[in-house]
Amino acid sequence: MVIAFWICAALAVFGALGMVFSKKAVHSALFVALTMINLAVLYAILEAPFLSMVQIIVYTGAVMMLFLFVLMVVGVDSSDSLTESIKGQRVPALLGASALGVILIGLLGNITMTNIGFDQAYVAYDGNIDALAGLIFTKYLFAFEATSALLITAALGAMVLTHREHAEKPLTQRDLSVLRFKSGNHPGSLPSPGVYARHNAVDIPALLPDGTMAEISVPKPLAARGAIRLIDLASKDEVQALNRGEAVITSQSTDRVEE
Amino acid sequence: MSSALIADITAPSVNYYMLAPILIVLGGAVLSVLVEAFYPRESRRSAQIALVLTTLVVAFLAVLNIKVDAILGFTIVNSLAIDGVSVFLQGLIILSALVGALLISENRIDPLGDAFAAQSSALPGSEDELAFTERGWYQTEIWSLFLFSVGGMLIFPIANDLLTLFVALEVMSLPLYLLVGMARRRRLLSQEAALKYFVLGAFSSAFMLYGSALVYGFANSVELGDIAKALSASAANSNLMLVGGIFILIGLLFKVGAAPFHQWTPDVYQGAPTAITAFMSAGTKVAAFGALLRVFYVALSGLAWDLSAVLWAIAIITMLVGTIIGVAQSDIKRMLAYSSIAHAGFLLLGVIAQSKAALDGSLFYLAGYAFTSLGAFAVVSLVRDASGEANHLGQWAGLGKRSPVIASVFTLFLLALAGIPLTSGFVGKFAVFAAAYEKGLAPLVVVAVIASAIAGFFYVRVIVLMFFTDASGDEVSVVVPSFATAAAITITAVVTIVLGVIPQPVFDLLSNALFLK
Amino acid sequence: MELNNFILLSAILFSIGAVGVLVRRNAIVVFMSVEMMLNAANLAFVTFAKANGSIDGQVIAFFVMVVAAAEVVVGLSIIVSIFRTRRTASIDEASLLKF
Amino acid sequence: MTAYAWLLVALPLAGAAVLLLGGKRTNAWGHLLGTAMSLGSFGVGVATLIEMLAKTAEERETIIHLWDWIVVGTFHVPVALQLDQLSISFVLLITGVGSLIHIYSIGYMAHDENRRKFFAYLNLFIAAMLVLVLANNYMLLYVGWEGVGLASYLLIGFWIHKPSAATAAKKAFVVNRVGDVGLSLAVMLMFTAFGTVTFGEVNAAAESASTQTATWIGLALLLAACGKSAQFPLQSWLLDAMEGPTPVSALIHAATMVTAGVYLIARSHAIYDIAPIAQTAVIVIGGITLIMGAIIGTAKDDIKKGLAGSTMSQIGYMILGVGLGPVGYVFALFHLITHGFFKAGMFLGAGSVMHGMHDDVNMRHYGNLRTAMKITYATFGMGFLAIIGIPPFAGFWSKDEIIRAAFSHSPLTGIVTLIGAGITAFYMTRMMAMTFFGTARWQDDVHPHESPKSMTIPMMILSIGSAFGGMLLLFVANIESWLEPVVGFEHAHGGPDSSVLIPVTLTIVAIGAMMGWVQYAKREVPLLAPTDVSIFTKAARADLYGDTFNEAVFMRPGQYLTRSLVYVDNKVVDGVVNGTAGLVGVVAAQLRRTQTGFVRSYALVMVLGVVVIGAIAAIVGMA
Amino acid sequence: MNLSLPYLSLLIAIPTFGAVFVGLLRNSNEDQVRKIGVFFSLITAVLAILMAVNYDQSANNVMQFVETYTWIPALGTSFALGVDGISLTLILLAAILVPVVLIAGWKESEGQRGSVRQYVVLTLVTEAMMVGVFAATDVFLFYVFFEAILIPMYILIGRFGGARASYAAVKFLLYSIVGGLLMLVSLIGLWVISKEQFGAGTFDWFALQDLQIDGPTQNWLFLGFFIAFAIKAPLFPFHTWLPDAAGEATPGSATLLVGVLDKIGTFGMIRYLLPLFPLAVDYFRPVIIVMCLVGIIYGALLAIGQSDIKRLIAYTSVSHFGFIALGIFAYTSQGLSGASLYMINHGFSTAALFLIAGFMISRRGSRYIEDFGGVAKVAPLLAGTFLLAGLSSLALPGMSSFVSEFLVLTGTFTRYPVPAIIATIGIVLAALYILLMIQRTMTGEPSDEVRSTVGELTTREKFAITPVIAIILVLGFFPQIVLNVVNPTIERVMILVGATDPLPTQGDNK
Repeated sequence: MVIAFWICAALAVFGALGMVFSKKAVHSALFVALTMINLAVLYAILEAPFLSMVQIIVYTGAVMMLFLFVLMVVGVDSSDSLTESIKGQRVPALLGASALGVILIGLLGNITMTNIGFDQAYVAYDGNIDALAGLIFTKYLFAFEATSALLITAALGAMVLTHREHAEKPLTQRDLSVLRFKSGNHPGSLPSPGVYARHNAVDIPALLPDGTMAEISVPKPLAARGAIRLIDLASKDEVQALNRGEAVITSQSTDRVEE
Repeated sequence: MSSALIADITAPSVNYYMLAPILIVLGGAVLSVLVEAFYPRESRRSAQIALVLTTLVVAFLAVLNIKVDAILGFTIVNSLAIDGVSVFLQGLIILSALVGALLISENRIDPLGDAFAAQSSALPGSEDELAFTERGWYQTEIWSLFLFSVGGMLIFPIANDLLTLFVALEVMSLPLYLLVGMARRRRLLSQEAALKYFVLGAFSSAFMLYGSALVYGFANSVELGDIAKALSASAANSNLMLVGGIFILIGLLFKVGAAPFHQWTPDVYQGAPTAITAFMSAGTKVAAFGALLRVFYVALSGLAWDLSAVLWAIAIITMLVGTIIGVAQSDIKRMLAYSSIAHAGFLLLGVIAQSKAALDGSLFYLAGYAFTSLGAFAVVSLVRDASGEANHLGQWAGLGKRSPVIASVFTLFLLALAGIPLTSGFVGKFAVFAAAYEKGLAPLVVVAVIASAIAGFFYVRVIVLMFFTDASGDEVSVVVPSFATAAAITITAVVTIVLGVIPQPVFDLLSNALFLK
Repeated sequence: MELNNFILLSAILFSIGAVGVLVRRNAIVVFMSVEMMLNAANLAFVTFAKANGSIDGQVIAFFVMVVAAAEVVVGLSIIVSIFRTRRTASIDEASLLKF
Repeated sequence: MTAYAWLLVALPLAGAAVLLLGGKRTNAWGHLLGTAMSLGSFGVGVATLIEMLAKTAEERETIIHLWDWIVVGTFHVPVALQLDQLSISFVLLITGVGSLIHIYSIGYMAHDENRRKFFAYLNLFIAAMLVLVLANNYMLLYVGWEGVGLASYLLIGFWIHKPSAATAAKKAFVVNRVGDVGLSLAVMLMFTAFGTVTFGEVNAAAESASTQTATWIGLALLLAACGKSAQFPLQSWLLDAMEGPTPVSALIHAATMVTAGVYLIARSHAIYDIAPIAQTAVIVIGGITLIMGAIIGTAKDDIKKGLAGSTMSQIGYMILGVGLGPVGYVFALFHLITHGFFKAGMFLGAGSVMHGMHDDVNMRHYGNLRTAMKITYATFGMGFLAIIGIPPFAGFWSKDEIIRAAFSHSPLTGIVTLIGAGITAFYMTRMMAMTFFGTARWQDDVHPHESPKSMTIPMMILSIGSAFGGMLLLFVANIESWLEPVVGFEHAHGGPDSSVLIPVTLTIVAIGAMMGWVQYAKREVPLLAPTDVSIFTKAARADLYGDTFNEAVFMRPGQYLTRSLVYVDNKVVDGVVNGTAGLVGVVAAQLRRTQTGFVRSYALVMVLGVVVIGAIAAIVGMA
Repeated sequence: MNLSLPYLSLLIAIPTFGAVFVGLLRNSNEDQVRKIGVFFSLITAVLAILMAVNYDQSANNVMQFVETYTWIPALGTSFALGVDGISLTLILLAAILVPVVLIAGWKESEGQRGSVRQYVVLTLVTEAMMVGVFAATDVFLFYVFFEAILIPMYILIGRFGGARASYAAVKFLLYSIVGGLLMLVSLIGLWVISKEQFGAGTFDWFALQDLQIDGPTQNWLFLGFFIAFAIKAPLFPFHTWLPDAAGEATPGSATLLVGVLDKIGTFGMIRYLLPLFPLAVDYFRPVIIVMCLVGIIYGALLAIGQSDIKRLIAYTSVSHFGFIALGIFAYTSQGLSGASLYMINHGFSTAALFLIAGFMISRRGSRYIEDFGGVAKVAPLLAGTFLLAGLSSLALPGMSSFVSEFLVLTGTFTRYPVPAIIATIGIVLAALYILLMIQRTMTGEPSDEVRSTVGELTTREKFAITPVIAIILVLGFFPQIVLNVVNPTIERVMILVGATDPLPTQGDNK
């Protein structure tokens, strides 16, 4: 047991330190989980099996999952710089916290502690869980009831802050397609530009099967800038030939900017 | 697990009369959640308001019932103590909550709606938010949260064990953290305030919890009475008890806004929607001081000597920090926040003094301060420009000319805060200082007086701005509020004067306000 | 087995948690640190329960876990809502309110 | 009539009140009312005197208790009038000379638009002066004392638009106030020592008083007398006071008010009789002023200032006289009365001259006026003879007695009075010569003419007083035995015999007069005062540097002090207050920076707070 | 006429009612408002005079017209009123000055930040509180009025004053608040001691006199009260608020402030410091007397150095308050009676000075001495009354202030000759500051501006100022009217503090 304590204690402290010193929040979360699990073991050592399990379920299972979940929202990969940005924070912080630790350890280190154990406490009950239940539903009944208020608040709070309600009912797939077609222009995809270019270029409109140019195929920004390169209309025959597969593109065709 | 054994767990006797105020409020909160879920959106807001006001009124009647029938004692295996102090504080909290509810229900002064974001989850400035606003939606969940918080406040000062105390603290605080972050305007600030309040609140409650653990280790119980017994039984001062006691105090001092645990106060008071600030400044202060008084008087009186140096230091620092930094403020809400810190310092005198007179004084002080503070913030919410509240002091210049009534009422509140006679603030201050002096705290009283003088400076400055300075060019106006805010301001102003002129009825009420030990 | 060691461990964890709150900028990590402090308190409760031979400590620890869970929910939703607005989880960014 | 003695004061007071409150409505007859009131008062005085004469010397003192003025604890001050030989003498002098000057003023002020106000002030003065001499206690005397000061202030500054007049008025009042401090200190001392402030009780108690107390009281009273009677070192206001209309100079600054100091000391004779140091101080002050005034008189070209210097000097005689004790009281008072006649007469004469010379006061512009103003010349001449002490004119009798008494005290005082007599003869002859003899040095546009009857008749009456007053008082009224019950009287012993003294005195006077005549009647008097003169002349022209001294020692340091105190009050006393506020502001601005806006730093503060608290608790716990 | 009315309550209630009435008036023009205000203040004045007539000078009871109503038993305080000779005269002073001020300052509330209505309301409220502060026989009640009166006065200064009015008002308020708070500490101390000694805390003035307080405690408690009173009075070096406040306030408000309100300080010294802390008074007396002396001379010198008429008058008051306090702490019946009388006289003479200065200032539109000159020529009556007021201020015999000043000096001299001698310097300086001001403003040739702006007193102004001047003159010759009322009270104070007048030394060596 002693060995188990030392191992768990070491791991717990390691986890805690890891939490503080990891660059990535995700790592911190995992370190916390490590500490939690070790604490669960320690609870078991301290003859608190129920708590041990609850610790794993609630903390490691639920709470830490929640943390991870939020971390995913925030961005798992984001890593913090560990350099301090507030002037005069880090050194006093470390000093202060160390002093806190020193004071705590100094004052608590030499307290005399008995080790009575739970035999007496369990006399009226059938073990740990019953004993807990006995207290929860009698002595701490009010606190128990009050925690329900806490849980409702939590649920409400989460909803209020993060649940996105919409001002209108969201549109279904069907509504969307109806809308699309109702507008009447190009329900489908637009032709790609540069189809008949001599060299592949987005600024040259596609030609429709009848040889006319489909200026709509050129991206709007280019059109707006007037950067469309129109195809030489004189080569219409050539196009048709091409269509028929009778001609190849020769080099004498010249690029022309729209007149 | 045998069924026989479960039957062995005898259900604790519950005196429902004693619990009635709490149960009514929490029940109302649950009802409010149900309303939220099932009531049509259009009439939800009015339903919520009606529900909340009804709940609070009924709860107040329940408190009166306790008072009138003198149903006093511990209940649910000593986890709650219903005594004279409890009744007074609960009544006070419910009344503050009523006034607070009136303020929260205000939706006339802002053309866009009430003080809360139409949908807190919508991004500030997003199309969603605009859509919500245009539709005139309200975030009606605030009412449930509000009632939960009131419930927590009702439990907090009557909790007779550290666990209940801790839970009550959280029940009270969690909804507030949320409410603070839900302002309609200046949402970045509001959210920031929520985050700060939350992080620091959690931090402080960790201290308090750890302290509870240590005290539990010492006394083998978390009941306040047991702790006191253990303290008197143990010959030597135990480090456990000392550290534990200090840590618990820290948690409570944080809530009351005592230095050096005060720094959340100005930021949160400024960032929160003003109606919530008003409610917090009154309700939280009352509840937290109630708890502080109870813990200190009932459980830790044996430590009083060991803690006296600490508490003296804290009281002095709190008074000076509150008043001195208050001098440099240019935002009216921050200024009032610092004023609240200073008042916490004054009230600490009542805590330290540990006597019946000090208790009476502190409770009276709380009553006076609660209403004055509510009223002051209510007035703050009325002074607006195009972008919302005009909180910068410069914008208050010349207010006396534009709206003499409101400026006069605000002056009344400021004078009460400054402790000028014929206002509640003076009687409270007098009672507390007298009690403290009586217990040999004359030096603290002198510091308090110096602090009051410094504080007078910044209260007076506002009066000067309002009445003696010509308005700047800003388009600041005092909005004509709805009945609710008007009623709230009227009530608080009247109470402020009445408590100042004829305080005796309240002292009569307090005559049997004692802690059950 | 020295129960004192458990208390020391809890003190150390509590202090490390405090360090975390003070030095980390990521709000979520800060919050984890607070949880660490709560856990340290829990450990103390459980230890004292054993030392004193009363089960109350365990019950309280249980309550603390529930409360902590609720707190986490609220805290994280606040953090998320801020993140949505500001696209950052750095707690230092929330410093408009000052002086 | 004694029972109606309050009318003495009430009549002129009523006159003043009617004239002041009545405003312009009383313009037409105001001067007449004023004169009538003064005359009425004189009439009451005469009636009272007649009544008094019917009584025996012991019964002549009557106290008329009017009402209780101040009663606090043992401090009991009535408003009561004391009628006795001394006060009635003053009453008659005041109302008599006063009435003459009222009459004179009707003509003198005929063209002044504020003549009514002038008469109101004159009435006020008469009333105050009568309160002064009739009071039966020092407190009530104080009322008259400052009352005449007020009247003097108002009358000196009567031509209020003249800045010099306003300044002179203020100066007179303030310097008098310095003297008044002496009076108030004396009253306080008396009350502290004797528990009373009435003349009778004080004088009675003084017999058993310690020398020290009496000395202090005597010195304090002397200070008061110095202020009111323009004695060194508070003499400087009198010369400036000549800014007032000439009747004022005659009445207040020659005949009556300035002699109040003499009256005060005489009244307090019981104190001085047991306080030799105080007496000596009185003699020294009187002697110094006697010489000083005379010297100043020798150098003045302004006829009024010359007369003012002379007044100082003559009062110096009186003060010296009362300082001599019982041998001097009566003669000082005697001289006071004769001086009242001849000096008032000369002032009125000066006024008459000025009247004829377009208000020019510079004697260098006069000369040979005896041809143009015969009556004035004659009356002034009478006064001249009286003041230099030519027998049998009034001044001779009174001055001679003082000189004799002075010699009986010590040769030094005697010699001082003799020198004074010589200088007096010099400067008066100079004045006489420059004004009425020699060549006419008038400006072209000036046509000297005699004054109207209303002015000349009072002058004539006064000149009669100057001529025969001395003999009348000494031989007919027997002033020695008349005043003896009040102030006591002793014949002078020791010193040279009068058969020696009178010739010596007259010789010295003759030398002085000769020198004056030679220099100013026989030689040409330059129109502009020569500048290449001896330092003595310069000093005399500068009033022996009295003002220079005051300016250097009091005024400039005072102004500097005042200015620096204003600075100190604004910057230091107020600065401490504002500085405290500022300090709070600065501290606040600094402390405010601790609210960094960073949650973590708040948490840090909390942790540090916990640490400190823990440390304190640990230390306290261990202790 | 012997009506047994609750005079004191009525004296508080009538102005209060008047204030409410005026405040609630609608649709009335400014003149009506003022007339109603004057009406109420006149009723108050008449009632106060009636009370004074009914006051029994020979009675042995300490307080008359006593009224006691339960107020806050928890704090041992009740709404207890009563007057002794001193408070009676001060209430009379207040009641007479308020209508005078309202009439004299008819126009001065116009064109200000605040409205005429506010001015009248605040003045009446101030009056009610002044009565309260003088009539309270419960220390707590006294304190309440003492502090509460700041508010209307503060607004009167700040909203109706000159360019720097708000600075002055704030300074006044902060000074007073600081003093008040220090006094609060002492008040609490007294209460606590009474609780220890009587079992229940009380603020009853009579009961508190029976307390046995040891020396050091007395000293501390004394300081709290004394500083508050010294600020109010104001004594050097707590005076710097006064020139600002009185300089910036309207002449009417300045009159009330300096003439009546500041008397609370000196009144408090007699009423509270002497009976309650006799040991401390003994202990601190040397220091206080030095403070008074410095104040007398310092105030006078500063008055000489002023260029602003109203500030000058304010500084003269610093000097006068030095005299008053000197008289109080001399501990002789002459000193105390003189000080009490001084309070009344100073009230009237300062009123005259401020009001007439106000007439001048409002005509010329300037407070600076240099802007005047030659006023006597264009407005002789104005000049004459101003001179009269000035003479009253410099304590010319025949004026009321002479009697009081001399009593103070004599009373001081019998116990403390040297301080009294030093104080007499103040007499000389008084002549200087008043006459310098008169010379600079009244004499000489008037400038064109003066000629065109400064006119003679109007009928209303004459009407307002006449009673004040009449009182000054009448009390100069018949001070016994007041002294008869004050003396029994002073005798009682002397007995309370165990002081006796020094006996005449009969010329023994001193």
